Formats: sequence, C-alpha cells, structure tokens
Amino acid sequence: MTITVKLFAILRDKAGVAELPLELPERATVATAVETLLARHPSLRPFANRIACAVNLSRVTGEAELKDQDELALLPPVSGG
Amino acid sequence: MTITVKLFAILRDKAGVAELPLELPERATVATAVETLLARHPSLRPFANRIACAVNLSRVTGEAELKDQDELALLPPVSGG
Amino acid sequence: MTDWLEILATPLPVARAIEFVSATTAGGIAIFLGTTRDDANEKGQPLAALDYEAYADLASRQLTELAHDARQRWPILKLAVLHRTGRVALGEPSVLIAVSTPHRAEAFEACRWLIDTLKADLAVWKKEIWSDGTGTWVDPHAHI
Amino acid sequence: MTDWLEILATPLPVARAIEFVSATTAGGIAIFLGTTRDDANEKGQPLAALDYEAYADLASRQLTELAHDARQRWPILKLAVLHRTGRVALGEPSVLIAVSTPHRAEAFEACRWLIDTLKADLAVWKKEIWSDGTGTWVDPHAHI
Repeated sequence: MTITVKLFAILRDKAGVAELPLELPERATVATAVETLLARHPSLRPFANRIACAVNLSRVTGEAELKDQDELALLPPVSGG
Repeated sequence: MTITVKLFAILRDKAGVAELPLELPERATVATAVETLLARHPSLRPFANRIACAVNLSRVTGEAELKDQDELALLPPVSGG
Repeated sequence: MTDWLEILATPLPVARAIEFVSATTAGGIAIFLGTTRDDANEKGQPLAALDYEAYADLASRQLTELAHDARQRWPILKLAVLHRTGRVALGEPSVLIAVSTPHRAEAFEACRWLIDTLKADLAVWKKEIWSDGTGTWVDPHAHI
Repeated sequence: MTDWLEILATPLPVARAIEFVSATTAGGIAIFLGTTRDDANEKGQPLAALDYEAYADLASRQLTELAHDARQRWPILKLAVLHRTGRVALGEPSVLIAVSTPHRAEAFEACRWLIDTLKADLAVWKKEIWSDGTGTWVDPHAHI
C-alpha cells in the first residue's frame, strides 16, 4: 500500500522535502512508517523521540495501523503563539 | 472658616446640589462637617454610614481636621468599570 | 510617556490604546474591556444605557497611583487605563485596560489586578437608565 | 456564527475581532495578543522577524476542538481565536484570543486557558529570522 507522508518545519527543512509517498506492507503501523522514513532520511533521526504523528488529521500513537492512501503527518514539538 | 463641599452621584441627586459652601468653626473635623451637612440635607442621612470622604483629593477619616478653603468631597460607594 | 491614563467623555479609542501598548520588547498584550450588559429592572423594563459620572480630579490621581502600584508588582512595558464618562450604550465599553509585558502570565495578572482594583476604588459612579427614561444609581453593596 | 476561528496569512484584524465578540449580553471582554518580542541569538545578531508555519488542516480542526472545550468550561458568549502564518515583524501580533462573557472573571479565565492550551497543542511552528537572514526553528523543550 502507499501512504502520503507530510513533514513540517524543521523536519521538512532537514529532509529537504515537504511531502512524499511511502510504500509499506499492508497493515503496517505508524512506528514502521516512521522507521522506514528515518532509514531513508537519516537527518531526521536526531528528532525521532520527539516527533508526534497524525493520521488523517487525528493524533495517533506508534501502534496505530495504517491503510492505503492514509496521510501521515510528522510533527515536531509545536511552538506557535 | 469656609470649606467647599462636593457631592457626587446619588448624594448630589438627593441633595439637589453638586457643590456648596459650608461655614464651620476653626479646626472643625471632617465628621463635624458631615454632620453639619446632614442636618441641612436630611435626605442624605440614609447614606451616612457609607459615605467616604476626600479632602483636596486625598481620602481622609472623620477625625481629620479641616482648614479654610478646603475642598471636601462626599463619595458614595463607587460603581465604575 | 509609557502610561496612558485618562477619564474621557467620548467612545473609548480601543484600537489606538492597543497600538499604544504595543512594543517590540513585548511578548504579550492583555486587554480587558468592561462592557454594558443588557438587564431589566424589577418592573421588567429593559436597560437602555448606563450613565457614568466621575470625580475627575480624584479619579485621575487614583489612576496614577494604580499605574504606579501595578508597575511595582509586574514588569509592565506599556499601560493604558481609560474610563469613559457620560452615556454608554449597551454592548459598548466603559473601561479599558491594556498591558504589555515581556511574558504573557504577567500581562494577564497585571490586567486582572488593575480592573479589580479600579472597580473597587475609582471615583466613578454608574446610573442605570431604563427604557422609560428613569434612572437608578448602582449600589455595589446593598439596596437602600 | 458565534466563533471566529482562523489560521490566516495576513495581519491579524484586531479591531474586527473585538467588534466580533462584542455583545449586549457581555459584561466583559478579555483579549490576548501574542506579539513578536525582540531578541538576539548567541552570535549577538538581533531578531529581524518570525516566520510561522501551520499544518493548516490540522490546526483548523484543533481550533474547533479548543473552542468546544472552552465553551464546556465557561459561559462564553462570543469567541475569536486567530493565528497568523508567514512573516511577522517585531512587535506585531501572531496570535489573538478574544472572549466575551457575562462577567469578567470568566473572560479572563477562558482567555488564559485558551492561549495556554493553544501554545501547548496547536500545529504551528515558529522560525526565528535573524538580521543576517539565517533562520532557527524554535524548539520549545530543548536544544538539539
């Protein structure tokens, strides 16, 4: 299956890309998706333990299962306001 | 000596006057001035125990002594804002 | 001038007050507007407006003391405290507090303290004007 | 519409937001503006501006939840929560909260809770732009 990964702020700058497709085995978890992404973009690894994830605009934990066409957003710690 | 008394809000409405001269014996206190005024304007008496006083723009208690030309303001409980 | 303190008889210049307290050293601006709330008297008559009267000389001196005391307690950058007199329509502001500080917690605390202290002390009186044109002076403590 | 919730790329319409939350049922309006505070980096370069980036779809949904939660806790009459994106000059507001309630304590509490919760949760990121044009993403917790 294929999901879309969105990267924001420092994660986008470090990876050099804002959005990319990611091929994953069926029923892969968010944790698997993140690990696959980190392997491809090692520059993101220093941030690994502080990245929050949202799938289709809902916050999820690493155990959440993904499905085809999902939008997975990787969010660094927020700093708005 | 003569002082000027200023009345505000409900006190002015009840007395029907905003400002009046008051003749007092030398070194009369604020309490004496207020009592003299209440005798002349009995409509103010129901408010007597809740009137605050200021002389020349400073809050004072009843024991404060007055001097000629002082401006004594009688203030009902404030309700601004 | 770092404080704008005024008793004024015209509609409160809200936008100008906010501009006044803005500063590049500020991280936050807290603003409070006290507005005239709709009401009805015991005869069921709706409130038409509020009339505010001030002992302007005393109130101006009190605002100066209030600003001084607030500056002793919080790192205030700029401050505006404005109170209106005369007739104020429903929903319109009669008092404005605007405070800028380096961090937001201080702005909230100072703003809250200023309006609470102002309401307890400032030589200003409010008369409720009902739809039939009669008026009632507001007694903050009890009914005489 | 009783809530005005928006992520927008233009200067915050402060006056319109205050007008929006005004109501004849309101006794008080509390407003908070988060502004860009002057700063310098470790090289001594002054801050030139802040760049704000939002995950707009998520942030919009979060603002809706935030407004809903605030309304569960306080008797809010009208509410505006606006966050700007893009470049914000020093001293200018990047976020605005405006809340009207029947009594002032509620307005202060709701306003404070809204900005605190927003700052902890909203999908918005801030980059400091220094005078030499370089930028640093703000890390709210630590330095990597």
